[in-house]
Amino acid sequence: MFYREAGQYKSTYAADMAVFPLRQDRIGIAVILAIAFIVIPLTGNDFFIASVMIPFLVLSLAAIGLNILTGYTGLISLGTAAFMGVGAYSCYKLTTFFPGVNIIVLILLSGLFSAAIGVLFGLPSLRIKGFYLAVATLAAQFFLQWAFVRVPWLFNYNASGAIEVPQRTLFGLPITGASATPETRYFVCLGLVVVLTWFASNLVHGKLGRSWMAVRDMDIAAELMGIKLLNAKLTAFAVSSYFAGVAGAMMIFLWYGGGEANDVFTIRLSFTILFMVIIGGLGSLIGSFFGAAFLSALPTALKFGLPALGVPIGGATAEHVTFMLVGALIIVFLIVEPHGLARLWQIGKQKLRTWPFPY
Amino acid sequence: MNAHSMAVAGAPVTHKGEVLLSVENVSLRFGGVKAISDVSFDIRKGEIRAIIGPNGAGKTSMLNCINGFYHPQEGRITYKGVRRAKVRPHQAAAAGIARTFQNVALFKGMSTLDNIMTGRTLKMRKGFFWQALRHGPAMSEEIEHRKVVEDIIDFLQIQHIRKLPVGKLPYGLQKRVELGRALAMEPELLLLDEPMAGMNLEEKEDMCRFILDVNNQFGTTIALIEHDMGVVMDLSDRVVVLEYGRKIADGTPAEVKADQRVIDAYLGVAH
Amino acid sequence: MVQAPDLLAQTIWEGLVSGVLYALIALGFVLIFKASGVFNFAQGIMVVFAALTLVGLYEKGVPAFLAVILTLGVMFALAVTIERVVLRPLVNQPDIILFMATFGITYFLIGFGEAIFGGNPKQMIAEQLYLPKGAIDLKILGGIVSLQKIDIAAAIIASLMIAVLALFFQYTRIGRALRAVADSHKAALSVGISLNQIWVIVWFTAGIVALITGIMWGARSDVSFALEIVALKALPVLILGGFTSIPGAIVGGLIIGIGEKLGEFYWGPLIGGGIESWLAYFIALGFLLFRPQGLFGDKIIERI
Amino acid sequence: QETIYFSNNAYRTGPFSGSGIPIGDGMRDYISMINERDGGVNGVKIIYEECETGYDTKKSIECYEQVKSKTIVYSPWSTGATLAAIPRAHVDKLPILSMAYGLSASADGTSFPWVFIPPLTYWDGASVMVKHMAAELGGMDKLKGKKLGLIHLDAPFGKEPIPVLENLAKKYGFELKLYPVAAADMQNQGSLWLSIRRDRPDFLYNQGWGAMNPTAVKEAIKNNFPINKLVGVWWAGGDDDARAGGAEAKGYRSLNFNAAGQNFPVIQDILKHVVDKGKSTTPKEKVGENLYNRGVYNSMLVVEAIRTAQKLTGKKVITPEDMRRGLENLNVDEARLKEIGMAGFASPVKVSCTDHSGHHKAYVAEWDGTKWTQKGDWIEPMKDEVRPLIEANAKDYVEKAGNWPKRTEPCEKSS
Amino acid sequence: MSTATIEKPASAAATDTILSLNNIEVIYDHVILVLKGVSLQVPRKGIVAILGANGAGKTTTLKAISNLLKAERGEVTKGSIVFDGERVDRMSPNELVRRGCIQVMEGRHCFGHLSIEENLLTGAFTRRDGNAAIKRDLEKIYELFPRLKQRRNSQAGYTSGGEQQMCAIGRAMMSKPKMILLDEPSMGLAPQIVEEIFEIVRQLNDSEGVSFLVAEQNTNMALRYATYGYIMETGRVVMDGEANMLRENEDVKEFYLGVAEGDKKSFREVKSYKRRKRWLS
Ligand SMILES: Nc1ncnc2c1ncn2[C@@H]1O[C@H](COP(=O)(O)OP(=O)(O)OP(=O)(O)O)[C@@H](O)[C@H]1O
Ligand SMILES: Nc1ncnc2c1ncn2[C@@H]1O[C@H](COP(=O)(O)OP(=O)(O)OP(=O)(O)O)[C@@H](O)[C@H]1O
Ligand SMILES: [Mg+2]
Ligand SMILES: [Mg+2]
Repeated sequence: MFYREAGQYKSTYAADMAVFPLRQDRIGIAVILAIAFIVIPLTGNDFFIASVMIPFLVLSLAAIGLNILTGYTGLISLGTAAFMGVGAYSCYKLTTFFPGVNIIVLILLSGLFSAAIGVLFGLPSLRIKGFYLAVATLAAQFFLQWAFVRVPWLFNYNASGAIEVPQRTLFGLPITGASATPETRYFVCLGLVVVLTWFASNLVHGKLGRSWMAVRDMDIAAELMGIKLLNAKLTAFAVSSYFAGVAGAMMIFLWYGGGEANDVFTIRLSFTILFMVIIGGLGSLIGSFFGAAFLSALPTALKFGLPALGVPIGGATAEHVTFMLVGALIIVFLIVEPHGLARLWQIGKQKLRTWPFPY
Repeated sequence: MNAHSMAVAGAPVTHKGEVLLSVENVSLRFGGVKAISDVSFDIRKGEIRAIIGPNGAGKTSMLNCINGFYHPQEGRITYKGVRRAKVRPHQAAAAGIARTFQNVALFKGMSTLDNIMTGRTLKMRKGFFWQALRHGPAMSEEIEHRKVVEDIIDFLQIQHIRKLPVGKLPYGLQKRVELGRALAMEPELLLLDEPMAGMNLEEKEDMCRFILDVNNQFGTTIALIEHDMGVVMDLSDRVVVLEYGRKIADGTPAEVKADQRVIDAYLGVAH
Repeated sequence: MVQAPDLLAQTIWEGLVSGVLYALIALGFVLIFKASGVFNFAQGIMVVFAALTLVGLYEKGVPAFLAVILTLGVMFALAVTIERVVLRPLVNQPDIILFMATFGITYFLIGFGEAIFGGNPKQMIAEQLYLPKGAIDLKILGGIVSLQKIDIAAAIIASLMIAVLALFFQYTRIGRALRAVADSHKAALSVGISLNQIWVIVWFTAGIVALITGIMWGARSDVSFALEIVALKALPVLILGGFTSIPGAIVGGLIIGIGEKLGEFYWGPLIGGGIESWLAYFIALGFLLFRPQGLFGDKIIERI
Repeated sequence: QETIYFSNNAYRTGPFSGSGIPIGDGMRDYISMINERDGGVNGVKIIYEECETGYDTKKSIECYEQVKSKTIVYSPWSTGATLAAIPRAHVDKLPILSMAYGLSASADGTSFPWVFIPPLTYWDGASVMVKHMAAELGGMDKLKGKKLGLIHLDAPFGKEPIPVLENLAKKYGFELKLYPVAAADMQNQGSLWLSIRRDRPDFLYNQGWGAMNPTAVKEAIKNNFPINKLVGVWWAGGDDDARAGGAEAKGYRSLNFNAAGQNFPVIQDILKHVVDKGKSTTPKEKVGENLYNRGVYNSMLVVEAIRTAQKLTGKKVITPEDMRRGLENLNVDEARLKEIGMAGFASPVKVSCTDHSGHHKAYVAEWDGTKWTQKGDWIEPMKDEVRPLIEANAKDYVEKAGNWPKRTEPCEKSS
Repeated sequence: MSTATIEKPASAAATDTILSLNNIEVIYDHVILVLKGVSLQVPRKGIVAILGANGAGKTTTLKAISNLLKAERGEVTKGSIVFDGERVDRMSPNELVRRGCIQVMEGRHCFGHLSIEENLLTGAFTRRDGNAAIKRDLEKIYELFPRLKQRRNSQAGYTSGGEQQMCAIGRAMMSKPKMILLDEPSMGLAPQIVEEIFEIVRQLNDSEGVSFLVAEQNTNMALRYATYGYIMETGRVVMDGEANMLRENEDVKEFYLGVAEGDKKSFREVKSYKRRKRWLS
């Protein structure tokens, strides 16, 4: 009963084509944003913001990127981490070349580089399909990872072999570097994620998004509708890698505050993000957030939460338990709803609609 | 039909006459299998052209050749007077050839609306950045095409499933959506592969209605594969009959129905 | 280029050996993929799990061969559990979903395994299993080419298994059923193939393969959770050989193995070495551009 | 009852737990022993907690955020974690103790007042290796024309020794060959060892980690490379690393700065007061293993630093700031080592205001088939080689970092 | 020609039913209610037809019987299904096939990568009566569908729509079932073949006593061969009766047989879209 579209008639197509046609949805989004922008910064402690929220946001962005490729266009990629790496390193180079330019601008620009690389490694997708395509992206993963170590120019010949994040400020207060407080970094992340998510949702609801999905669902038919497969796939790669790149730059500059590829942008990360996308819901932007929350925030919460809750385990045991729990939960959720948490969410709303009747 | 859907019709209504597409001595092999061997026929502007024949005769393959999904080893296909060597499917689409499929080939993950909207892809021009913003030009373009699509939806009377994902619609409706998707391309030549398979009488009648309307009002030329003789005989202007990839008859329904070879090969006990 | 023929020979031999060892891992993936269309992310951890169980039991004082038997028992139990708990409820779901599920399994096994066996590395009981030690040194080509006995053993075992499995899949009733399941769960159900039974069979077989893989790789370094990383090596092999082809696994393995060894050995130094990590994928990519379904994989059917 | 809280990043899980477990045990048991035997440091009990990282930088950072407000010193236990923590620590004013790992440049106390890297850095290690090589050959002049191969993990940690070795190679005219091992290929070094067979280096220095080390030992044996010419960095000196090679591994060597074995008073005390009392999960036979003792050594540094801090400040319960002073004035001389039952267990350690490492002696340990034994005596690193590099890199780091906080902390008169 | 079947006394059917559904209800995805209480019986050795528009729930009904619903996240929430004297609504599909009830699914689900022959052989998976028998039946199938014999070695995925349909039906027959659930057998088949298929149905029914439950759009055919018929609409059975009785019914005539007022009218005459009111709803 709470959740009714009854009585909400769309007088214009514009209204009907809005991303959230239902009033309840719009309210919901407003509430979420309010919480994100006001409540969390006010209530959350440093640990929560720095180790739960920021990672969650960054990984969500990466997941959105991959979702565009895998969820919407149906191309599996195991190279996400590498593309994130490209973003991070290009951002680092940009900061050294243009110390004057605002770091946020640079972060946004660095995405373009990974987009370019993404397109390059996307080219085989024309001929290679399904899991086989993974090889192209895996090649990207391992080759780039190797290059990140091998080309000292990329990390400015630092003896540490890692990116050392310089301090940069916005309106006078530092947003990168050690003296940037978790709150400020959080706000920057949040801002970027919100804006980019908005772009993403515009794209997937428009012509481009439809072509992507068409290619995903039945590429032959899509081509017979006049969709050029190459264009569709490559745009998908470009956009996806752009998001990944920005996420990567954020990861190093706003979250890790320094680090090196072999340590951060590993194949494991690539897999993790893929799994975020799947468990969250292929072809669903909200799903990407759910997925990130599930695979990034949940383990952290469990690990530090269980002992806090007085579960008498610590250190290694807590880790083992966490692993087992997360593993089990993944399976449980898949069984409950194979199409991911996003679908679960929808069904929930469905039930609310017909509530109190079962159907 | 109302003004809108007349607007939909790209091609003006023309009297049946000049040849729109001609197939000459086409042969198609898959390894050992001869799917089509040396078949020739033509399709005139504005007519309904039926292709019939027993299973595995090469009907679908023929359509696939026409819109460039298969490439025949021999023979040539001329469309609108131009002979096209090795045309790619999306080129065929751009040239105004639309198509429905024997085993429904809808985009299962998408809603009816989006499915039909994809039919408009070729007609939408706004660039990437406008789409990213989804305001101004991009939005007005979306709306404009949405109008067209809504007309098609009304025309096919599938308003009620507008927002549903097509994957789980019953078979008959899926076929209808597929027709809608093809119509959205405002084609000059419409290829229908067994549009009425798995429909009951009532639905077949509706489908016939749609086909006839499309043909009359938009002047769309139609090539139709169908196993229901009733339908074929009533709708089509001319019929070509294939068997084992060979053409065994070509003519008006009446002629074809009378043809003994056709009866033996296909119709069986004449109804 | 060939200034030292003996080294060239040795390189090729090394390539062959690692090829065989890659093939072993790949085989595990292929089995499950072929018989259920699932890309089994858990294969790597299954290798670790099997090896640890074996060694763990031995350290508990169980005689080596009995330990092997018991380990097989454990792997069977594992197969049954996975079928009951994971696969059965997920019947007829898209492959990618099952792929995800296997990730869940991986996570669980990591936690579970470490909880039981602890993280510290163990020694593989190669001698106790009468795996040959030492090497045969051939004095040829103006140098010595040394062939490790254990590698030879690995090669023989792997080839045997692959041959047997390939025949099984192609010519037996069960084999046919397995391929049917891979094609379409729904249709397989409708003709009365019992997915449950089929899945237990393949996952158990994959378990056996995992054990053998574990023994062979464990003998090369030691048995620890790091071994899981090795599983990644199977990916290019799989893709090159074709996900659905058992012979593909071995052929792909050999091509990758020899290719990357030669590459690393001769061109590696030119660009700073360590290229082995990605060379494999480029080799695979090269082949794929000509055969998108891998060397021996089933052709992807495109028909409308 | 007053207490001091000390949290340690442990990695008892994950692919590197093989070394993480003994190290963690050693650290924990020493602290427990201090608490049990002496009732803490000057009567202040030390609360030791572990934050599990699984050797994953992401989790290490979480741990940092988790403990930064509680612990008196942060012990990162991985290079990645150290690098990520260094900038933060200078803002949060939390001392970092990265014992012989982490960022070599951080040995420069003027630029990195909050980071400590005793008793020596990887660069010192590399120079010790060269000295050892010379000793084996019979004199520095004999180095000319020889070949030294460096097997290293293809990551910053692995590449650490390269600059120093390159300089020394130039200086003493020996040739340096690099053999990188990708993280994914740690157990798969076939082709690498083929190259070694081709190049026939006279010595191999293994800057390796985790599963890479046992594999290297086995491969060396397999390719019949003289095992006593293969020398590992101290992290390649785990008992399991050597054990993997079986009998043939006898003679495998690795640098070391702590003694292995049980026959030291300190270890005996641990057995007496902790292990035998069942107050530890460590299996008795593991006590005294090389990495276990290294854990003990690390905890010893912590405890001694606390003592020093207490002495300097006159407080009993100290703050991170005090701990920093304690670490900076750490001075464990022979006498002190004897007092704490570590005579011959380690060489004296002294850290100064400017020198946060001390560049202290290391020795070459040799595997006798069952345990690690000391081979030859303690070797002084080439401080004069290392120090300039350190200052240069520290400067470079500070410049690139933008406005790196200037050192405000005063140096003690004493140091 | 159709008289042959009508002979079968309905009374016999009533006494001995092989399959009976009692008021079953089916829900997909926990929310979509599709079958709202369907009951039907199939007499032993009977041929029963389910008629109805698209989306009426025919396929769902058949899947409910053969227990393939679970695979689509649908479930039978109410009612019971009894086959050959035992309840089967909790039984796994393969057990059901063993007991002799097999379904031919709508829209040709062949194993694309297997050859036609292998497809047919998988049909015999549950059989235990030795290869010789299986070979014999295989030949039988090839006699019935010569087209399949020609394409026996080509991958099913590449065969034409009709060929796949034949393959699917043949595959079901390979399992020597007591009862076959046919879903839209005539779809996409040439008229001749449709005739043949229904002739085959009758043969099997007469000679081997196989019972059939056929969901069919081609009402003409269905009622010509069936003994009894059910008409479904939006998840309910709205009408049932002896086939010949149904054939006489005016509504059925108009809406399903298209022989209103005696003579069949051309499709061209159909001027307005029929949007008639249903029996109920
Ligand atoms: N891609 C392909 N590879 C191999 N053989 C093919 C392929 N496409 C079609 N064929 C074969 O060509 C012949 C004609 O197929 P086609 O689909 O055109 O028949 P059809 O006339 O459409 O039959 P139906 O009425 O049953 O659809 C069939 O025997 C089929 O097996
Ligand atoms: N997997 C599913 N999930 C949700 N709804 C479904 C699913 N399958 C079918 N439905 C719905 O159930 C209703 C009945 O479908 P069903 O396929 O049984 O009808 P039908 O009589 O077989 O139609 P047709 O004659 O087109 O085959 C339809 O409205 C359809 O939308
Ligand atoms: Mg066809
Ligand atoms: Mg149906």
